[in-house]
Amino acid sequence: MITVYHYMTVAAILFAMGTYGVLTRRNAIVIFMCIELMLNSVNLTFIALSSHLQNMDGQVFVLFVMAVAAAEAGVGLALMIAFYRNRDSIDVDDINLMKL
Amino acid sequence: MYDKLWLIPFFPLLGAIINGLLGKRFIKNEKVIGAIGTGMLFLSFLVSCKYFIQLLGDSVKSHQNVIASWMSVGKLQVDWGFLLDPLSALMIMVVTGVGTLIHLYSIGYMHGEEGFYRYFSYLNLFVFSMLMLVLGNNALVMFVGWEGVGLCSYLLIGYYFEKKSAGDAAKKAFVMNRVGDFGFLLGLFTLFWALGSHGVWTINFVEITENAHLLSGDMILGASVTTVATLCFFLGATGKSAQLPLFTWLPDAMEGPTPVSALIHAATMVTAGVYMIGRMNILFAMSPTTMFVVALVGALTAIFAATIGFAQNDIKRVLAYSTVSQLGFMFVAMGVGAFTAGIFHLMTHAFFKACLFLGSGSVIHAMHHALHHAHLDDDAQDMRNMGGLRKKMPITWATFGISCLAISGLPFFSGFFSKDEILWWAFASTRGNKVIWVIVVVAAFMTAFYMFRCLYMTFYGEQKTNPKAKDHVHESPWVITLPLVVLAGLATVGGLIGIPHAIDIAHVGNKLNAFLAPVFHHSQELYKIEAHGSASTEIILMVFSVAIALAGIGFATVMYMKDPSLPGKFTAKFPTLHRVVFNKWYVDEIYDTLFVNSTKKLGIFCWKGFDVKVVDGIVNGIAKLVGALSSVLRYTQSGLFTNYALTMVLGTVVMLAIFILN
Amino acid sequence: MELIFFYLIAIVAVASGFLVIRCQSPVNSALGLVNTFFCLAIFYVMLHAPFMAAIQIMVYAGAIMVLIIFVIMLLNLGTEARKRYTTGVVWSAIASLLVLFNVMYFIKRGRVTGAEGDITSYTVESVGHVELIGKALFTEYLLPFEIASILLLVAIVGAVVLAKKEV
Amino acid sequence: MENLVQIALQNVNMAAILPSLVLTCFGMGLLLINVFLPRGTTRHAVWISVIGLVVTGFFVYTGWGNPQYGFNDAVANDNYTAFFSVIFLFAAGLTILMSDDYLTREGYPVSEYYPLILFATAGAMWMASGTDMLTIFLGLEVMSIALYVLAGFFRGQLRSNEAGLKYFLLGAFSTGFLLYGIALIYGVTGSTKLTEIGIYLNAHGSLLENPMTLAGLVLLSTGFLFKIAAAPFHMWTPDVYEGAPTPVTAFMSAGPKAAAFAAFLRIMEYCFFSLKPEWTAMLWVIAVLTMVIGNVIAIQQTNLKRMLAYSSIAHAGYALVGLVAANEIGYSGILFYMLAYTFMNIGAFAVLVLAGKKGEDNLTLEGFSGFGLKRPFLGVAMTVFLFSLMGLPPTAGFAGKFYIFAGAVKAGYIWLAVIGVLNSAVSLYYYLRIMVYMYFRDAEEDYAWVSLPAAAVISIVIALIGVFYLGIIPGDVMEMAKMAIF
Repeated sequence: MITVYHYMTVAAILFAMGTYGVLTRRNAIVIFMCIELMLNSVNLTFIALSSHLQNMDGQVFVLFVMAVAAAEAGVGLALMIAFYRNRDSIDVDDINLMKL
Repeated sequence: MYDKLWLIPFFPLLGAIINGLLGKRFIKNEKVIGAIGTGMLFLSFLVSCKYFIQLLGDSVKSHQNVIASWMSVGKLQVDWGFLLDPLSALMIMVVTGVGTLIHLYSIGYMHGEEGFYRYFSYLNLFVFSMLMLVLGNNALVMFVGWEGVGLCSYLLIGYYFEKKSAGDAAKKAFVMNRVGDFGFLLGLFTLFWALGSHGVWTINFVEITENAHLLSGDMILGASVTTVATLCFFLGATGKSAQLPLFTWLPDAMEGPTPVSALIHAATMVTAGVYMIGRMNILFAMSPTTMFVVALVGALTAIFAATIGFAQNDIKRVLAYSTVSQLGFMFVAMGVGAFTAGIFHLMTHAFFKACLFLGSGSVIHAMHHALHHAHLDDDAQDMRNMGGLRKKMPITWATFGISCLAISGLPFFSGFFSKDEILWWAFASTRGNKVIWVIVVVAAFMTAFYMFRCLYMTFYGEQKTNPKAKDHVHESPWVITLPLVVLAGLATVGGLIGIPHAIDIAHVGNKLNAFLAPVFHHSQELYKIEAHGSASTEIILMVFSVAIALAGIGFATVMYMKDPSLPGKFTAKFPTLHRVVFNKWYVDEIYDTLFVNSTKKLGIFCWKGFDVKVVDGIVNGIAKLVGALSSVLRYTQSGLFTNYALTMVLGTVVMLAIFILN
Repeated sequence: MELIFFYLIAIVAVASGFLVIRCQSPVNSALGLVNTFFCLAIFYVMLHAPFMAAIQIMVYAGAIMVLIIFVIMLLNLGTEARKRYTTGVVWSAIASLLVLFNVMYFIKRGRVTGAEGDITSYTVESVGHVELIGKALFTEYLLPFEIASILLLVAIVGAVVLAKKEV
Repeated sequence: MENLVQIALQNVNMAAILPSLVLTCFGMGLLLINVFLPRGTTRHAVWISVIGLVVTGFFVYTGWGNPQYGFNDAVANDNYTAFFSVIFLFAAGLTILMSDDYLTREGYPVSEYYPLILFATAGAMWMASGTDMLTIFLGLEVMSIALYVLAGFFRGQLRSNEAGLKYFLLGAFSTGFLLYGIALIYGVTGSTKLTEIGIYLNAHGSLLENPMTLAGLVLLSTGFLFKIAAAPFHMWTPDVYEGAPTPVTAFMSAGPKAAAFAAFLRIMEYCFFSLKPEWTAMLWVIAVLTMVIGNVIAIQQTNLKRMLAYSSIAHAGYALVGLVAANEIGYSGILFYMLAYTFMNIGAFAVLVLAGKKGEDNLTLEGFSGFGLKRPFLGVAMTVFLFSLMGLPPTAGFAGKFYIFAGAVKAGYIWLAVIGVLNSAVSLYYYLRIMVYMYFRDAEEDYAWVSLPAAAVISIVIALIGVFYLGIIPGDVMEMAKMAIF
């Protein structure tokens, strides 16, 4: 029998993997993809819980998370392109003009 | 009635605003600017006089005038309110009176300076803040004034901002004052919380006085609440009033214009700490421990600053250390429970020290003028460049001399009465202590000595000014000498309002004591603070202290008047003394080697070693420590995304982990 | 049977997630991510949320991933220089493991309780998932729905402002 | 079908969203009008947006004392919302007024800037008014996305690019945590509505021991503490504040910070009031850490924008003290403090905007040598704002700190108050350094007499009035703040 905890465990693993990716990768786009992975693990949690609790709130929430993800993708990629134009790189280690 | 009290601080504020906003572009004329600044303060003085007289004839001695509500927190109600009682009435008289004279003096002294309008604007703002401090009916209004005077002092010390030393001095003064302010706030917190735990949420002085008895027996951190709170307040006072260990800013503050030194760093602002203790006397009276600390710190400061005064050649620095020392006397008075005597000395000190500073300013002004005329860049403040100015500047000399007599405590000058009352209380009070009395007596001796040294070096002997400039030294104009004369007059007769009972032959009574009784008697009676001793003892002590003062003057005369080319007039006046000086060369040398040099060395050691190294070291050390921490911590800010994200994750993980472990 | 199927999908999902975080080429990462999305869509179907599964495919795999891949192509990104195994990476690994342990701990010890609603799998099948979602969106969640439109408007304006060459 | 429409309409209560509705309408209208406005200047857009803000302010005013709820309890237009809305409106208004000349000077007279600020403000208002996690989350995202764009608005400047990108990546990352927190809370309570969560948690006492509740709380806090810029989630702040266009920095330091406080405070009070001992203990540590880190690192800074960024971290710490106090004075103190902070901080940034030259390389301590004497108006204004930031009476900063620390003392957190006071003593050091440079150093260059742009001067004057009004007569506003909290 698959319980909600199974899904939540998978989601937790994916969330931790996304975190790991954010912390270790250098390419801003890949980092953004890792963030998407984290958001998706949250979506899975929401839908699993929604199904378990038998109400719609979680699923509707996921719908909005998707909208937000889309909006973030649009703006984020635009920012990356702008940065790339000036710096010729999208390596996050090159975002180093301001520090200390 | 008393509903126009707000006019007193209002006028100086108005003056500050007018001069500050319009001075540069629209008024421009120095005379008008000076007239506005002085006039506003004079108006304020007139209002003060009116209320002072009204209060004298009133049977109720405490009046509050609330203008508007400021803040309310729960049951705590804080108002923009004023409190007029004998203590604050006396203070406003001193502040506005001496303030007006110094404003008048400034017109002459600051003539032709760049930023004349700025100076008057700041000075008026200072008086406004000082009046807020004095008149405030609760601790927060007092704190507004407390901060305001600090700010104005900061701005005025740094008035000659082109000089780096001026900027540094200003910064030092501000930072040291803030250390003190931290103590003040901490004390306020403690008091607020302690009274609050009895259900009395208040910071109004009248209510604090009424409810102080609730605190007896309360403990915090193993000490009684009153002790902790008053010690914190006292820390605040040490910062503002330049007591050990936070006194080093005051001598540096002499970088400001001389009238500023006279008004802020002698007559008014630095006495705020004394006033504050007077305001909260009931709390201090409740804690013998704090009282003892206050007296001890005061006594140590008095003697310590006096020794340093020996080794200084800058005329303003001598006066600055003298101020620190005299403030020590006031704190001794507060510490032994002689609240009236402390306030009395505050007042007389305001007269004679303002006069001394203004006199020195007059000398510096003349010297500066002469040196400038001769295109020399000798130090206009170095006493070694002066000497023999008595004939050139007779009025300045006379007033300076009178003030020296007053500060030394010669009979029937104002300083005599106030200092003597302090000594008597230190000796005989229930909170007094013979050791403190001894220290203070020695300090009094030294005071007489170095003040007369200063007087002699400046006005007597041969003029050591560069010959080129010698003849250009002239007496200052009337706007400068008039305040000197008035202040010298006050320094002479000002003491008569507080004639001690023992020598009150004419039975005029101690007017000041009676006047201030409504403020202080309650706590003195409640906590059994009194000076007890026979009149004969008092008279013996009085004679002794006069002898001490004379001895100090004598020593100074012996050492600094030995020059053979002394004007014949002086020789004729003190023939014996002169003969002693003239004939006893060896005595002089012995003194020089044994006493003067060693004391000088001690003085220099204290100044260089303790003042500069230890005190500054501690202050700078803390600053450096924080600075070092800062430069380490800033490297966490590596600019790298990865590190930032990692910190966030770790922060979250730690928070989660703490919840797991719980 | 269902459990085995679940494990199978879960393993594929985690494996493709691993591809996302380990592949040197961004395109491979992107493909791994798409694969994860598909696995999640399958989960959604198993959780009686077919509409969400469809949206997952269409919005995530269809729109967002296409955009990402498009940008990767546009910038012509090669393989990423591998981060040296510095202390930073070790710290990161430790940190993410800690996150995992923490969250797993909380999930294992915690209980999903919550007020249960009345939307059972039976309701979903009889009424239809799309209708349920639609009703919820236009009754209970009307305001968030409108805010979402502003959100997308802001994103559009922002993207235009940032990416346009000339004003 | 008609039945459905009726159900939908039942939930609609326009009064509950009136201010934000008006504001978004102005934003969208401005976007359309922009097409017809002349290019190369943004003056018209400034005045249209200011009118929009004033009109919105009017609707906020009419909503005071008349709480409206609607949209199936997704939103509440109560006094709390109104108070925070005023803060956001002031933040946006002052920012917009100072932006016009700045954008032209820096070579980006792009009118889309203003609708973005209006939308960010509307997002902040949804955060403050949201009573459903979903509304708050979407408000947060509207605000954040607008801010990502605004931070990277100077797309030809590398610093601005970096600021935008860094803010975006870290912001999106923190969003992940926030969402996970919301998901876990949803799992525990079965709802995303704040009141229902609170009632459920309160009714089921055993849930307080449920680790999932605590995990949700922590993850949720991470998301908001990031926006508040509390340590250790503060690290983006200095970099982003330094790189972003100065008016945007001014806006970010006041409006969004206040919005995050608004949402965080409401969530904590509505949902987790039964967990108060836990989260106050957690926030105690964070408040201290935030104050210390902000103030201590600021000491070493020479770039003024960066210094003010660290100072804004420290001020977030002071405001958190009010949250730890968790009593009436503490909460209303936060509201008051945020308003005061808006005036004093945006005022200080407005002075920087006017003092800067193209490229803003002169916004350093050295560059400020003699500034106070050569540009008297700006010098005096800066002095007042710095005094307020230091917390000297009679300015707004003092009254704000007074309330916050009084709240802490009343709640028994004497040590926290002491640490706070000690920290403001440390903060003097770096604020004072600015003044020392302004007044006690000689100017390295001649300042030519320049006429100041009227709009920016208006914004400084408003900020000055605010600082003094809140400092001298804080009573009225404090009363309103008390009426505003729950």
